[in-house]
Amino acid sequence: MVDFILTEEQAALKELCRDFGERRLQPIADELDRKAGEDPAGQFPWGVLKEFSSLGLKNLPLPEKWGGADMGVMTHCVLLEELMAAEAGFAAAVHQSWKLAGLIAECGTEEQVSKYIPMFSEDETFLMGDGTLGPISSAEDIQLAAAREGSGWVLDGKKRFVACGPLAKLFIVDAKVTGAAGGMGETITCIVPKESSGVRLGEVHDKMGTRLLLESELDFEKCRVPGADVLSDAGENGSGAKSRYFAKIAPTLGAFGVGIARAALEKSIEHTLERVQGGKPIFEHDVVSFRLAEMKVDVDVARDLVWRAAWHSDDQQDYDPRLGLTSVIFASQMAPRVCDMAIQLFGGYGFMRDYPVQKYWRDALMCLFHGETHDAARLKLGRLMETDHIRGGR
Amino acid sequence: MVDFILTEEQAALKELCRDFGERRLQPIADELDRKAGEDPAGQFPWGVLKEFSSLGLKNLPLPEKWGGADMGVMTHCVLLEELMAAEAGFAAAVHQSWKLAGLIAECGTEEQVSKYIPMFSEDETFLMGDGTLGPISSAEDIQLAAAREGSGWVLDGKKRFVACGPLAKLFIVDAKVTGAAGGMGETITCIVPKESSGVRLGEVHDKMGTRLLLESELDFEKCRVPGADVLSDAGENGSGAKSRYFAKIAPTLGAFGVGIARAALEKSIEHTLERVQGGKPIFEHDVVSFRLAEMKVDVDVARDLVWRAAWHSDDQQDYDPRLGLTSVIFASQMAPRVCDMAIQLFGGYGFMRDYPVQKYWRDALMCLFHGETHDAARLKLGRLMETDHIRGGR
Amino acid sequence: MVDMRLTDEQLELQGIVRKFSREVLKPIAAECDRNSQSDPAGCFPMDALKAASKLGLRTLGLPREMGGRDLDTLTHCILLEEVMAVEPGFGAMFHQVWRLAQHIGRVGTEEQKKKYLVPFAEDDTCLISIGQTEPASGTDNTFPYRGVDGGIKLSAVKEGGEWVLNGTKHFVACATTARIFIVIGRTDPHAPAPEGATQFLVWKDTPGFRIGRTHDKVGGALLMNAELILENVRVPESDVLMGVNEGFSDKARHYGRGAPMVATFGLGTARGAYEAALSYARETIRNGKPLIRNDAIAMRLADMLMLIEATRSAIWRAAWGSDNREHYLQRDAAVSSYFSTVCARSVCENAMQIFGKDGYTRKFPVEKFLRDALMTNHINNTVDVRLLKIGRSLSGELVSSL
Amino acid sequence: MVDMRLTDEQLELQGIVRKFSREVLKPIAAECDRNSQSDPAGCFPMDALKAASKLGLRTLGLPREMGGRDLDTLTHCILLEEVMAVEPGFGAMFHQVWRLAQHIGRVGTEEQKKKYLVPFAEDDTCLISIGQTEPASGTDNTFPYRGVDGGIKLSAVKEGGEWVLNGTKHFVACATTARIFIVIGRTDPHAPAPEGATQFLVWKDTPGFRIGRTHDKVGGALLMNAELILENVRVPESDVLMGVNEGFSDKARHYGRGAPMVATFGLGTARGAYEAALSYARETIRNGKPLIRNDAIAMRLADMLMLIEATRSAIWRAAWGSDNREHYLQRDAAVSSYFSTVCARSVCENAMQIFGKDGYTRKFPVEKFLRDALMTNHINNTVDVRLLKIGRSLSGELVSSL
Repeated sequence: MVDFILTEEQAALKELCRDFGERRLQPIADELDRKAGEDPAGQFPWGVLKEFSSLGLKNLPLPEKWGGADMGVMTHCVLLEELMAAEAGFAAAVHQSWKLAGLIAECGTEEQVSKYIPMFSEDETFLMGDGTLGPISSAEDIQLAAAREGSGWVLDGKKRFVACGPLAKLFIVDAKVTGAAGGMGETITCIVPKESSGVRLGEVHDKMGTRLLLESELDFEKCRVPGADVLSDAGENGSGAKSRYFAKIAPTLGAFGVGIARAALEKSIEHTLERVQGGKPIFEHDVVSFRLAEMKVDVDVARDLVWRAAWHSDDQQDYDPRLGLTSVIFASQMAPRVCDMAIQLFGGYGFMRDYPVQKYWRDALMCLFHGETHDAARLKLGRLMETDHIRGGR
Repeated sequence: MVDFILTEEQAALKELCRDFGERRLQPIADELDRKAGEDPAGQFPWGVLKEFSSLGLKNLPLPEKWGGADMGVMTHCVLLEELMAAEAGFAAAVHQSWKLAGLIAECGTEEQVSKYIPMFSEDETFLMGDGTLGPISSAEDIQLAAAREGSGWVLDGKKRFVACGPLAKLFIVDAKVTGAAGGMGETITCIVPKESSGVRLGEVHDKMGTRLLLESELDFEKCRVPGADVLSDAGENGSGAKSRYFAKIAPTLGAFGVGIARAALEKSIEHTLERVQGGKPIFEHDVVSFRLAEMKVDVDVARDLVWRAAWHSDDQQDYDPRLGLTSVIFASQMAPRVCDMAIQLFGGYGFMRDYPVQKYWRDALMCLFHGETHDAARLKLGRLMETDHIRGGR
Repeated sequence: MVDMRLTDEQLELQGIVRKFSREVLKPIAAECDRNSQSDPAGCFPMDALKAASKLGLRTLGLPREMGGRDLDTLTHCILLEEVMAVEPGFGAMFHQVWRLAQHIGRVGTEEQKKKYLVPFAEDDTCLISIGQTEPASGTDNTFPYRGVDGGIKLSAVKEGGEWVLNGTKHFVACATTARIFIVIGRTDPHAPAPEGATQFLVWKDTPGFRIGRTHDKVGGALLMNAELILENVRVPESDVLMGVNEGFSDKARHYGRGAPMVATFGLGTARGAYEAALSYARETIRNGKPLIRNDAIAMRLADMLMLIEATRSAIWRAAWGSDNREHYLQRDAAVSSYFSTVCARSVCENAMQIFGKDGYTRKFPVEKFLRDALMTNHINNTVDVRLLKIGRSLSGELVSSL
Repeated sequence: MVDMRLTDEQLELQGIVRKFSREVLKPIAAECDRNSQSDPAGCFPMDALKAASKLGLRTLGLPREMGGRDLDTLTHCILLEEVMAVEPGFGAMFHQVWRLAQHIGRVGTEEQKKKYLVPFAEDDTCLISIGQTEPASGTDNTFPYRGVDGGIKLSAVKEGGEWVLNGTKHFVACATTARIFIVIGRTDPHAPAPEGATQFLVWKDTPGFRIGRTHDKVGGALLMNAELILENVRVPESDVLMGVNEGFSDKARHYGRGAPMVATFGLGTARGAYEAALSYARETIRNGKPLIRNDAIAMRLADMLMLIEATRSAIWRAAWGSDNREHYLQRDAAVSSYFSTVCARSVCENAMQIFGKDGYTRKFPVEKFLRDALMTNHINNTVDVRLLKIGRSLSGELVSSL
């Protein structure tokens, strides 16, 4: 029976994240953003991450025996929205670890789980670096080659835009198997500890926004990966456990945009209620109501779609991977649009770094690059429509 | 020196067309649209066409010695806007003949000109049927085959959406030369009198709008075309006189949308000044001002662009075919958008056939099909950008 | 706990309605639309209505004890979507009759139910209509204008134990085909309309009551909108629905909570166009490959599906709120109905583009969906009024509603 | 007769400005932007300004007899586009100094010209600035609010033969770098601001006159907006520009006819992003073919060019109107400036998409163009105010203006 009420546990976690965001992230967001603007490889708020971990939040996606709560996609989306509304870069960094820890826990071998999950769960500052294709990009993008060597592999080449590259203690990367036939060659997913020989941190990308999500290049030169550190998806591109896992968690990418845009909307309401022009708060001018309404529609519809997609991801019974992609695409278009309107409602103030809306906008533009481009996501969804028919009224 | 003033002759012709539209077209537009809705092959207002011709308007694109005024692209756009604002279907029918008579006059051999132009110029009800690719569509669409036979050709196959098919006395059609290599095979353009043996009128298309522009299929079965009736573009696809002519007159397609949208805007201003809700004319509500302003911006910008493109078409000196395409694409997107807003401003009335805005909207949607699809036009423009660089500040 | 699973009853009814729509409505949709052009008043497919009645579909809105299902908002939306995806005008008719039967069932007296709903249930062709809009008052009623000069003008004057109604309505849905009418009249001309209007139950054959011209609309032909002309129509006091001057009262408001249903107009219409375009893109071979393998076409389809799923999500949440009063927000309802209009317009136009020039002809179904989609512009509220309502509601809210 | 041909002088100047922009500004644009992050007040490239002065570019707005070109609006727009397409912040600076030099040249007394414009012409680094916006009054000045409680608050009180100015301005363009200022003060606090404000000429080194904080902006860094703080600044009567209370008068209005110039901010910025994306799409090989051969990329580029050409057309017409008083419509100017904001936002975002993830980094120029494009949101009017002005102007018009 259709219902939109969070469980008590979800509601409590949501409050916890909101409170954490307001108390620990919002106050430092502007300053850290500026610093990172001067030095992209600069500070990450490790103390904040420690507190985040000590509240039990870092380990949520893990099974209970590892200190987690078996967090599903729905809860992931709800909590991520709260964190995104506070500081999108930090939230994105946490998201990577949630995603990748979940990946190992769900798709890893027993050996992988028992080796890597405790490393992650017991270390309050353990972040994971994401060099996978994620839910959207296509295998064409990979510039990292994997060659067989005995029972293991040798990695050579480069990854770009490795999320948390400069911060992580463990990387998970996709590589293209050399010698495989065709452009859509086989790919493998490798777990690579930071200290592995042959892995070197490359250029840290100097980004327009979400600067606390440090991203970098990662250079591989004869980096040996034992067969035991390859995730099980190998050889079953698009059908393996990893691919299913990534398809399943796609709605969490939708939560990126929902959180950022919501924050921009909230600040806009506050501002328009305070700012007086024409003898009354500008909120009371119809044209301002109009803009706020457009923003509110965008944010609410996106959240509704993310929730519905997330529920289906958790349910799996009636699962349609296209629903998850629609939520990413919609929320990713929506967030820059809403933040742009916020900037306009702030007038000249919207342009000033002293006010947060320009940061929301810069952060929101990241959403257009969950894949290589936003068109890549649209095309991926379009491809899925060639054979499968929508089930009406689902 | 940049100037935006029409010549006295242009202004006088514009007035003439506006007056003609208001007096002769607007009063019958609704009734003929309804009749054509019941019988798509039904009446065309031949009497109105006669009057149009008797005012000297039909022959405008011809050289003076044939009773014309050597009308350029700029004037064509200005007059077409006026006619479109009155009745888009009739205007489109006239446009076809303007375009095709101009084509023969400009690109035809002396023999072709002296044979066909007098037929056209001396007959007040002579319309031409358009089975060419026009400025936008690509050769892939052609389903009509031309096979060599002696010095002439034999046409076999079908044309669809031949503008004025059921009304015309002369057709101009593009055909694909059989046996030519590759998908972009050579095409030829043939002049085919209606009574030619082997030409048969097929189904008349039952269209959503612009119903007075009767369009139909044309079936060809062993239709012989003497070599003398082939226009000179043959063998030089994309570079010949015909292709240049079509590129040049592209802005006239932009005038379609400008005229229709302007009419919708004018009716919307009238309506919102009259309709009272909330104790005052709805025009005075800011949200209505907002919508009207969006419409006005759209219409004005489109006209400015069409004019600028048209001027360059006539000037040729600094000519860039991409400018003409931008004007078509912009105006074609603009017109349905503006008409849709007009429908919304009319509230429930917008939905009623008694009010003209729904007709403007139906007519405006035609603009999305100047090519096979609107995307085809965008792609055609995109292709032109591969090699040529925009000249700044033009 | 968040849940998106439909109940067994919802799935059962959805199946019935979908089957009916595809088997009965789909084959006649184009012809009815064509007939409406020459004969707006005579195009309604009475046989299809009878077939619907046999399946129990016409009376779904009745209380369960009268043989209906007392549809909640969500179920209403789910079923309506199925009809809308095939024949939006007919779907809009269902919407009217479902909610009006339910409205009378909920607020009517036992006597009223006996007098109106029992015959309604028994007559396979009986429909219900409500007359609100008048030539001079549209938005004034829905975005209530407080001046006494605005709003409903149809006069209702008490004479003895009866009310005498005089005036004209227009744009009245199902007026051409209905036998039972709810007419809203101005019972207190000195109060603003929201406080001075009353709902009256009237049988079509009441003396002085007359159906005027059926409107010739550009889409949604089977909704059969017409004028109502009332000349000294005498209505007994016992046919006042709810109380006098309560025509727009809180009591009537559950009726106003139907915005998610109205939003379903756009959702279903968009889905119909989308499904047609998807089939066409899969089946049409162009340059040796299916149209859908063309990137631009695939991306258009992706955008269409995105809007459809987004709209459905918003409608479901709003409908759930409408069914669970403690979570009800008028704004959510307005969000869904505003957004569904955007969705319908965009999806139908995209669908038309996929068909190419053929899409502009009536040989293919998309141009009809696009015309039908115009219904979403002005049902209950105009699009801009929906936006304004949302905007004005935001002052109290500095945190998200969910 | 309609004509789109530029004059020889326009083409000559366009060539000089284009060359300057590409050779002097392009190499330093990214670095200046980066410097502005740590030092908003210190990032201005004085050497580039000096180079511009040598070419006569800084003083183009001066009357011809003072060595300038007395730029008309169209020429201003054509030249400005060239700078904007390379470094929008620096372009905006040119815009300020061109039109302010021209403003003083047109309405100033001979004494004022001698006192301000002669030193201006002679000093290669001298810029002019105007202070209008105050923390509490933005739109109230430009969409004039008639209440006496709104609009400019900076007080100007007559004491003897001098005016004493007290108050604060913010967001003042070129304030950090300028030496000559026009300050608008409220000379009649009992009249609405449009009728009670006056323009004063002030040298930067006047006692009591102080530049406050340079604003740390997200884009357009080289425009160098800052606060002005005036504490008992004494201005002689002879430095009142135009008359007392004529700060927003008709006489000042030619100054307000600069909307097409402001529209050029968006046009030029969009063109810069477009040219960068076009080169990238032609030169980048992906999957064995240039990116531009990808349909989706080609269509994005087409959409970008379309908006740019449309905006340029609208600006040229509005500028022509601005230069030919009998054809001047304030609305045309508003149309061009509204539309150019739409254009800039859309084109720059599309450009960023063409670059893919790289576009989100500062290694490539598009994210800067996107940030710079935000300048177009609120120069002179906010976007929505431009729309409202257009809408309200339409009541008299039942036929098109052309």
